[in-house]
Amino acid sequence: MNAAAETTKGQSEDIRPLSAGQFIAAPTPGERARLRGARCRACGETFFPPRRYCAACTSGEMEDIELPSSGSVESFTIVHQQLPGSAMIPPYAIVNVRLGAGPVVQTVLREGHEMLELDDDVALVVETVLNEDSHSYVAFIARRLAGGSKEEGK
Amino acid sequence: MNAAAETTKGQSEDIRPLSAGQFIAAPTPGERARLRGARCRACGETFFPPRRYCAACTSGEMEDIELPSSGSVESFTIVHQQLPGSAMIPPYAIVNVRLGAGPVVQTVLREGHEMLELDDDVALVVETVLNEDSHSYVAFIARRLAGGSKEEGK
Amino acid sequence: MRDVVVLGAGLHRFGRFPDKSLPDLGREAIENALDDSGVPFKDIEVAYVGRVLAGMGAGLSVVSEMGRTGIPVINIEMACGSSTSAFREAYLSVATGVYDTALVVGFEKMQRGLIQIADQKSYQTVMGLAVMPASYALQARRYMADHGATAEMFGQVSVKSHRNGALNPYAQYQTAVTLDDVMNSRSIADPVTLLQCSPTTDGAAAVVICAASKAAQYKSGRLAHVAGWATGSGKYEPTGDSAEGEADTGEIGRLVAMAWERAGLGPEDVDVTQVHDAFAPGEIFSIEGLGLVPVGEGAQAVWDGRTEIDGDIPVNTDGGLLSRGHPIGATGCAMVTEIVRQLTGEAGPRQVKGGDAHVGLIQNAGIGGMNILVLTS
Amino acid sequence: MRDVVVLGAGLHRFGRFPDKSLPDLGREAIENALDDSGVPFKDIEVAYVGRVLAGMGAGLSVVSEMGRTGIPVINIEMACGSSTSAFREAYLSVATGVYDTALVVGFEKMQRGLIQIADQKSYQTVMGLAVMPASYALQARRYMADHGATAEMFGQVSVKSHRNGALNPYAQYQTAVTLDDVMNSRSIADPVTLLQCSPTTDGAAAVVICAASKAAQYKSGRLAHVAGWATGSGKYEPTGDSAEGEADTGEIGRLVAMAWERAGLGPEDVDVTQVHDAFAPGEIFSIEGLGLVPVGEGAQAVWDGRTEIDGDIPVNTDGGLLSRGHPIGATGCAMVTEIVRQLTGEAGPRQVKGGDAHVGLIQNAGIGGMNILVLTS
Ligand SMILES: [Zn+2]
Ligand SMILES: [Zn+2]
Repeated sequence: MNAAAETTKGQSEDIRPLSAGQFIAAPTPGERARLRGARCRACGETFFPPRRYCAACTSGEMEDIELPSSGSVESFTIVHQQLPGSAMIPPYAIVNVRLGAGPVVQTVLREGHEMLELDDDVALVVETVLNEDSHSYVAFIARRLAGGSKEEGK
Repeated sequence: MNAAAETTKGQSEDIRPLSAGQFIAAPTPGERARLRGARCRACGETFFPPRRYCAACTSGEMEDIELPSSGSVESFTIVHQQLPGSAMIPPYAIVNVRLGAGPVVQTVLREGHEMLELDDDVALVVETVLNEDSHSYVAFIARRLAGGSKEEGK
Repeated sequence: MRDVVVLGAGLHRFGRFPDKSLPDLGREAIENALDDSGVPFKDIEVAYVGRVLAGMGAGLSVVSEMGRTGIPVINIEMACGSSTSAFREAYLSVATGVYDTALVVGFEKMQRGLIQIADQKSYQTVMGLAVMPASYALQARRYMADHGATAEMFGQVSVKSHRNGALNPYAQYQTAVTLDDVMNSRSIADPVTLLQCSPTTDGAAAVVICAASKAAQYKSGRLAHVAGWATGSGKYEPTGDSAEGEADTGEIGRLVAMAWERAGLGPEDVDVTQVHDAFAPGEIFSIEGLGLVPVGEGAQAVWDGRTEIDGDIPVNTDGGLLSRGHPIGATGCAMVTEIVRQLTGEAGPRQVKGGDAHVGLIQNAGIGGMNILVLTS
Repeated sequence: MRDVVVLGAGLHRFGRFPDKSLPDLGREAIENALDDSGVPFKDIEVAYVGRVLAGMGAGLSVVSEMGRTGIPVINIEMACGSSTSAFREAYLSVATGVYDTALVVGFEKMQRGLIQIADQKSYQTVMGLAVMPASYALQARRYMADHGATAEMFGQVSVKSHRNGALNPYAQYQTAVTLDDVMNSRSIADPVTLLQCSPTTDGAAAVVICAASKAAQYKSGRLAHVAGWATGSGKYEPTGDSAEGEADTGEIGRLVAMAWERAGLGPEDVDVTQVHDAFAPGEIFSIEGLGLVPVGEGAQAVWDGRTEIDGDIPVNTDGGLLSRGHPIGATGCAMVTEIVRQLTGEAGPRQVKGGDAHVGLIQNAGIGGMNILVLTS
């Protein structure tokens, strides 16, 4: 599950996470996303993004955890309207991905969204989503895992 | 007091009031300002700008009146800071002018503000304050009336 | 807590009014509400104002159009639930005896296009996630799979709403549409199509409330009483559900139970309902959350016509957000207005139960909370 | 109405914090207030939030940092008086028994430079009239002529405020200034100079209140009780006075009389006061309006040091808006915080009356209303 061993190329200096604190280790485009979550030591609930206080029980005893980098599609929608300011070009899918016993995270799925079905397994992968001011901004996106259909190349 | 007889030149087509409804007749730069006020038929209170309901007694029986075009300086301040978006270049005075028994109106006084004193008599005069999109926008400003000091030319 | 009645309500028509200012819109709604109530403005002791996009101090600029009597004018914001929040604050201030008579006003002037719910530079926007109908669409797709509903059942909400809007002279859209029109309008966030999205709207709504013991000096006849209320934000449910904001329907059940307890009534007593249908699926999720139909049966109920004006659980008789329009700060007061008209038998061609409607239910969702109100006559 | 106490209060330091978000600022203030009160967040039943410039739903984004317990989070806006308005709503909700324990939060992140009080395209702006200190300056010049005051007397307000701010670790400015510094700083709207203008500020303040009958379970010792309040907007006085907004000091007298009546106290009982000194003349107009000195004697009172910490009518002991800073949505809760510290004897080097202070008075002006609060211990 852990994608750390998959590193195939050196990281360029100008890669920045689009949202600070999202990753537990420096993200590399194309690799599995190692997302930083939080777990409540008091009640065990897990969250993404991390919180200082537990949403469920209000405890401040939170610890960082690494979240699974795959899960199943709880639901999705295909967006056909361009959102002003967005780097995503319609059509694309917004997916809610349930990470095993962990939290549900929301992201986009761009390739193969027309084949997407509920409960499909998807991987969370680091991808460059925005180039601005000579920086590459990366985030995690969802990618379909081989099911009945072929895996998409990049 | 009424400046209607003073018209000296024809009005250009592109003269517009900066604030709609302020004048009781088409305003001409350089002439006395014929301001539209409102008077409450129930309690007699007068207002500028006009109101649909009396601020004092809430009556809706309001009538348009023409306000005096001169009054006395209730107070003033010299502004030294440029307000973003303003057509007024500091220093200029903001003056509160009491129109006889009528309302106090607020406007600017640009020429001779350094000689301004409390309770000075001032006239309210139509002046072009902004040229934009080939329109001249006019408003009323205050001008000192001959007191101890000489009257300013234009 | 004292018994409190809604003495009057009034709207400025919802729609697009580029040449009108907020005070123009607000004044007309206030005038209509005061006329309807018989209360002169000088008897109003406090004003609570729901508005979202208007700048600092907007409430005073609107309310002071009617006079400067020295009353507090308090602006309340809870996104799309702002004016039911203003209503609740006003209600509590009268119910507890702080004031006898209060004015509630909601107004908004909106830009065209989808509401921007996050900053343009934000992660949510860059990633294309801050799409307003998406949360409804995500919930709708899961619902279809779990309960065997069809996309047409969601579309039917909009057909019904437009049919009702056509009967409402204050609605933004007053033209009926067919199911084909709805399903063939362009997809925004599948399965939500354009005609399943509430429009952006200019408009204003006002309500006058007073202590029931003081009502007789202003008005006689049937009056709507405030019988119950509840308000609360999304409580985290440790099942792992991470939905936030408007579509957090899990919240409705918890809140409506609090409102029923206060009112001493239950879902079986409801004659007419207003729900937050910012997007068509909202009506279905809401009637289930409110307990008007069992979970999973809302779509079928709409399909079978049960939420029509002549159905057994009429919902959004004035066209709802979808057709009456959704000027976010004004929506809550418009909901109250329609329920008052229904409970006093003044809803004209939209009247439910032959005028014999006595219990009205309102659900208005926002950010920071959802408001439930129960009105009775 | 039940007796209500302020159980705790806390601030995030006021200043400029470009790298911090509103939730960062707000969370720290809430943590400090909860710590001070002994109340765990899960016991909080409602949150009222004062904020002006932050966008839709800002309250929830801050308060939900502490947990998602399902409480209503209601945003209140009354310009610079927003968080005393939030305090009043919270107070009424507890005093009348709707809730037992409430959180009040105020926060703001502001741009640099003078606050823009009117739209850039508006008549008031184009004409150069929408200059924030102008209304204070106009009133100050008339005051000087009518009462023989000097410009230096207004300047002295700022000298005193900065001296107090230097004693307050939460103040934006913690450095004393001389009268020469104040008078020689550049003129903004004569006679108001730069050092007589409150700065733009980032900051947050929070207060926890609860029914007095429930206080013992959280905290013992001296507590501040809410003894009186009043709120109202500028009432039109048919003398022809057309002043509007914050500088409408004619309003103060009418309102403080209502607050004294509720509290059963009077101006002679006051030990410590917070007033709305957005610009230095404000302190002078306010202490006169509040009845702490006769009309026309306020400037002399300041000049004579009577409003200093060791004076007979100490005012703005924490530095006030001028020196503590004025993050508009947070200012009211910061005023409450300082009065609570004074009444509980915890004001340290700023402590008045040797710790024997029992009546505190607050005046916070906004658009839509001014709030007066009387706290006692
Ligand atoms: Zn926990
Ligand atoms: Zn009148």
